[in-house]
Amino acid sequence: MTALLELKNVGKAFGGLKALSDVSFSVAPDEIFAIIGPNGAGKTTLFNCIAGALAPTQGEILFQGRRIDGRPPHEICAQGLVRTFQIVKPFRGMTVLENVKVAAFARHPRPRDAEAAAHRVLAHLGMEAFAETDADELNVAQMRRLEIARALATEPKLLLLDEMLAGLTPAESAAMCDLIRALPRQGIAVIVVEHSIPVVRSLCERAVAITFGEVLAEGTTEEVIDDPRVQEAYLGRADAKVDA
Amino acid sequence: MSGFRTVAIVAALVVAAFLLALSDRYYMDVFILTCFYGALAVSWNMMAGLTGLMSLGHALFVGIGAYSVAWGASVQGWPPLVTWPMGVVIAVAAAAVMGMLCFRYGLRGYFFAIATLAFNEVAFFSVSASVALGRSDGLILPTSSEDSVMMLQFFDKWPYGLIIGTVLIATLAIGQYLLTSRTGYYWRALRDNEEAAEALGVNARAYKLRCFMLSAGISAVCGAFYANYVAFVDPRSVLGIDLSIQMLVYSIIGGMALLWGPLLGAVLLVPFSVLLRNISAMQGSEIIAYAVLLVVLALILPQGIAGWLTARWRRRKAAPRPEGFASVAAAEKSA
Amino acid sequence: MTQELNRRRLMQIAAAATVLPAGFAHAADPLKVGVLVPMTGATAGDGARLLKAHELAAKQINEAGGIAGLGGAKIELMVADTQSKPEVGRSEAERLISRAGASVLLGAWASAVTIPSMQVAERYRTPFIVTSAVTDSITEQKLQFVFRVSPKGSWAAKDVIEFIGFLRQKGQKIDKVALAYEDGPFGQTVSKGYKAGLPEKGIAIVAEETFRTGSPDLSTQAAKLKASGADLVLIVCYVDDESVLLRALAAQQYKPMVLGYGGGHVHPTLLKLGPLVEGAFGIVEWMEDVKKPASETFVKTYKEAYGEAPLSNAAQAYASTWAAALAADAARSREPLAIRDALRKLKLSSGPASLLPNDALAFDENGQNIVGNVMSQVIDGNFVTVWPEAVASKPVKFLK
Amino acid sequence: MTFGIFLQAVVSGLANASIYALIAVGLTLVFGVMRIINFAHGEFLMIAMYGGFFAWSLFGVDPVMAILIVTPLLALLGMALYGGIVRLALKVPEINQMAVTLGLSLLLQHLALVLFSGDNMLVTQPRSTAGIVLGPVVIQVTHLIACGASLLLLGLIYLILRRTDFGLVMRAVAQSRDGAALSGIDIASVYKWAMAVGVGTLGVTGPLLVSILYVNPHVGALFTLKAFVIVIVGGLGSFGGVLVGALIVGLAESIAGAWFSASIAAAVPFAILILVLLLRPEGLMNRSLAR
Repeated sequence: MTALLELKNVGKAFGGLKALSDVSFSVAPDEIFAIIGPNGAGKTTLFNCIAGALAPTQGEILFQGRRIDGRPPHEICAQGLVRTFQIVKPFRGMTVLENVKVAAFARHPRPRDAEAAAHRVLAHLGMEAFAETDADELNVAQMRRLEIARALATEPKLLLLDEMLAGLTPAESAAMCDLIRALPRQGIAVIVVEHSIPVVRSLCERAVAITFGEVLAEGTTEEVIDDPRVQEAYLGRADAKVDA
Repeated sequence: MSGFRTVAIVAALVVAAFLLALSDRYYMDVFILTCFYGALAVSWNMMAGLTGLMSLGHALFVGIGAYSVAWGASVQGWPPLVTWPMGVVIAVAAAAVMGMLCFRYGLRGYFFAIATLAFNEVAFFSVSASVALGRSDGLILPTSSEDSVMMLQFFDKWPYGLIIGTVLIATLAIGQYLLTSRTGYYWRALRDNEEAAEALGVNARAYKLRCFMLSAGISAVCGAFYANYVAFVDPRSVLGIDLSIQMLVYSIIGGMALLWGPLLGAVLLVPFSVLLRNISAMQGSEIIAYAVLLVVLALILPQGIAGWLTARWRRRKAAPRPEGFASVAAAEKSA
Repeated sequence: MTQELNRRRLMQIAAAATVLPAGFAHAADPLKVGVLVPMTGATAGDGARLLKAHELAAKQINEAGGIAGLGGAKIELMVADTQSKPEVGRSEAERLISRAGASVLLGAWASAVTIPSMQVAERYRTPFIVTSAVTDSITEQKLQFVFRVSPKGSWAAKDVIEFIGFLRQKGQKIDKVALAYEDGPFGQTVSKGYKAGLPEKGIAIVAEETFRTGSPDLSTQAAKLKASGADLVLIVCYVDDESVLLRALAAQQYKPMVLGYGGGHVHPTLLKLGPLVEGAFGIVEWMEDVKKPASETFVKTYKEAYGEAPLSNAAQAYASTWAAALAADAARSREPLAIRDALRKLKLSSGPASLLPNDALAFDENGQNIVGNVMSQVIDGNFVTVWPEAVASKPVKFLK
Repeated sequence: MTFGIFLQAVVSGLANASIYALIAVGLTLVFGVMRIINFAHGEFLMIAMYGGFFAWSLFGVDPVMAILIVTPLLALLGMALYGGIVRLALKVPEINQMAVTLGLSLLLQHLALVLFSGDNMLVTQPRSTAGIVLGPVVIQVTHLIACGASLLLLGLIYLILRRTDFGLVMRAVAQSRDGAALSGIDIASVYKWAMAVGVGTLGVTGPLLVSILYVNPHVGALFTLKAFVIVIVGGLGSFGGVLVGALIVGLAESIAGAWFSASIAAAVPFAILILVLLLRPEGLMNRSLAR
């Protein structure tokens, strides 16, 4: 199996502060992979390094065998790796269709083609009815869905999802999970950063756990979650937080 | 493609106004000034309203265009055929350099505005000190009593109206073409959320630069026109901050989210100030009225008059609002 | 396009048709005179003063029975605010001529506004009398319809040279001259004349200091002027910055002779500086105490009307208004072309328009009034004319 | 240029810098707290200068004493500005905020033109021409007073910000509006007071500056841009940055003016600004860029 994405000893320091060190793992072309860890473990930093928002200070990131670390986000997107944002960032001055069209332009330079592609994605996600709605008028769940729609419209090989379920109702979460679960069949691998252990268990085949910017465990989801060190780091801190 | 229809309507209105103004030289003068400021404001707003780059130094590009023509005509005897393209090339190059410097460090908002203002001021004071460019006295373009197409000298005003009207319509057409193309979508995406746009494959620096260069080029054309029309340039009138502020004012009042919003601002305000000048003898009453209008509109009508009009129009013929997410999710489940 | 041509021909015919009745215009039809002045912007105060003088002249003309050559027609001033902006001046000139039907234009204070405005008039073949702009090139364009009452800026150098000779004759030591000016249109224009003219006559300029308007501190410039050891400092700027400069010179305990330029210097605000400006010279186009009958009458009526003393630009505005009326009177016509021809032949050695310090108000083939400047001096807290001796009201007072 | 002249240029630059700092400190305070750039700042300076002038010409009050009257008036004006306009401006996009304060600046200039005419007004006192000679250098007494006042005022504001509850609240809001609101701070009232202090500082500057310079309706605009340059060079919202920025701009301008023409010298602060924006966009004294 050749890895779709491979991280080799990735590190990131802000000034003297080390946010990530020696992170290595790989993701296969047809899997749903999870990055888990307590708050402040460096998940988002790692995520930003992969997506190109931050340049790692150490190590290599390979996507389809090519180095992408330090490349700007738009180039990474062009290679087929796209991300969503935990805090949704719709283009508020545009309609839903226009939002998706922006992303579709990454593969279809001609406006007519891009529009057709955008319609296909919206139809696929069941959002066709919103096409002409202003993005600004959507509710949280709809905006999350729009994030995914935009990401899919870039026709990626790997989709990075950052806390897609935060703030959704159980029904909305379930719908979102179904959506994600269907992606590998369409040839799209997924990396999720997720807080909820049950969700990770139900969605992902493999996972990596990090804490204090270092890899704690990597393997199948069950292995990683059941690893006592992960339990301690993750749940221990979570408990402490509840107490506080 | 309702955008093109709108531009076609606007273009038809411009042509109609031109034809009406043919009857009277003074009306033609008002028409010309309105088109001049309109085209400038539209080009400024391509940056501010469509791409989210607020420039306070746009007079720099007007000045480059105007001084290229004035210097070419008065010092070298070059015709507009040479000096107009020269001005545009210099302005576009200047915008490219400024843009590369500013965007490299991600300057935005107030910081970008003040940076462009600073470039403008450096140019203003440099021209004020430059003997070759006539220092603060400015340059007078040679005039003759004969009309000359080569030197863009006409006794009648309508040729000037024709030129600037064409510039305005071309500006709108280019703008509308780009808006419906990938470039326009990328610009608006950058305006709304740069980070998200980049993640979706938009090369932010390249597209912002492209916008800056286009806008500078159009402003330089307007500046070149100004030099030929007024036949006199000096630092205060073509490099002064007042000019940049005027572009901002027309855009704010007209509406920045739409291509033709700033033109509406110019159409309302240029004749408005002419009118006030005619009816009022009180010192500065025109500017006072203008300033009050600006403050009030910027506060209560942030989307501008054009934005307010289209919002009303859309609301009137709005489709019934789509239902919530739950029903969509349900539909998906059953599918 | 043919339609367009037809239109134009139609308009020409229409225009020709209106020309004839104009010749038989009713006596009550006034002579329309367009006045371009800044009423907003930084020079609004000056614009207001100019306007007072224009209005005073118009009132006098009308009260004296109007323009005889036009059957007693009144003069009507149509005032337009240029906002001190070239394109507004241009546009207003356009309006005054083509809409309001002005037969002649007066104005427009600053050179930057005057130049584009007068070019409009030239193209409309309507006379434009420049009241106070000093940029040389205004009457060097070979324009056929532009006349100027005020002297060229560079002529100041000639007068300064003569005045320096006069002072030397009186036993004053003036070996070194320094120049200090505001680095804007006004200062740059006049100083250019000084820099070209003085060295030609063997007067060395030993220092050249510039500043921009609004500098709170001019100590460095003052120190450099002092270090140059100049006996005479020529200052070209508006009264605001001159006050800052004079204070800085005083703080340096440097007391050269100073010679300020124009209405920017001979300005009531300057007198507020008290002892600091006592003895200071100024070169100016006109002074209220110029010994000429026309001048004395003007000052008296102006003070009666407005309760303040007129400045030099007011005299020019006044003269230009009279010149326009007298030209129309001589031409017996409201036609711009006829008035232009009459302006060319005008030679006013007496009467209200002759208040400026030359023998007669007359325009040469370039439309330029050959007029010199006078020298003022602050004596006992007042501006008085001290040179040329023919029009001086007091002799020069020497402090050392 | 001799060494003596150079020293004079340095001293002159310092004198200018102290005045610039007095003007810029209010601007940066307002920006720091509420993230709004006030393009009408110079017009409030102009109002304060008229205040100082009329206190002197009508009531014979020395400009230094007039500070005591003008400052509270300007602070009140600042509050009115907040209540009437800025409060609303905070709800519209940045570019509209810019338009609002630009419009206000035009409005105030032309109202002043109607009220006071375009003429310059001067304060003349015996000390306006007095200078203190220190070797090759002369310092004008009025400038020395402005320098002293500048240092005093900056010190006072520093103490208020660092040592009082009011200052603490102000800094808290500057750092995080939402955080401060969550901990029960009345944001609107903090804004109101920030505006009062920001505009109020001009009540000190105005009377001092009018005794050095002159006042006309457009005089404030001469300083607005310079004040922007200073606060950005120093770091927007940074208190120490104002001092650093004012020193750099004042000295550079003055020394360049001794060497070159005034137009070139006038371009220097803007050239410095460009350099700073390109090399260190957060300003010289700021650690984090407020985006």
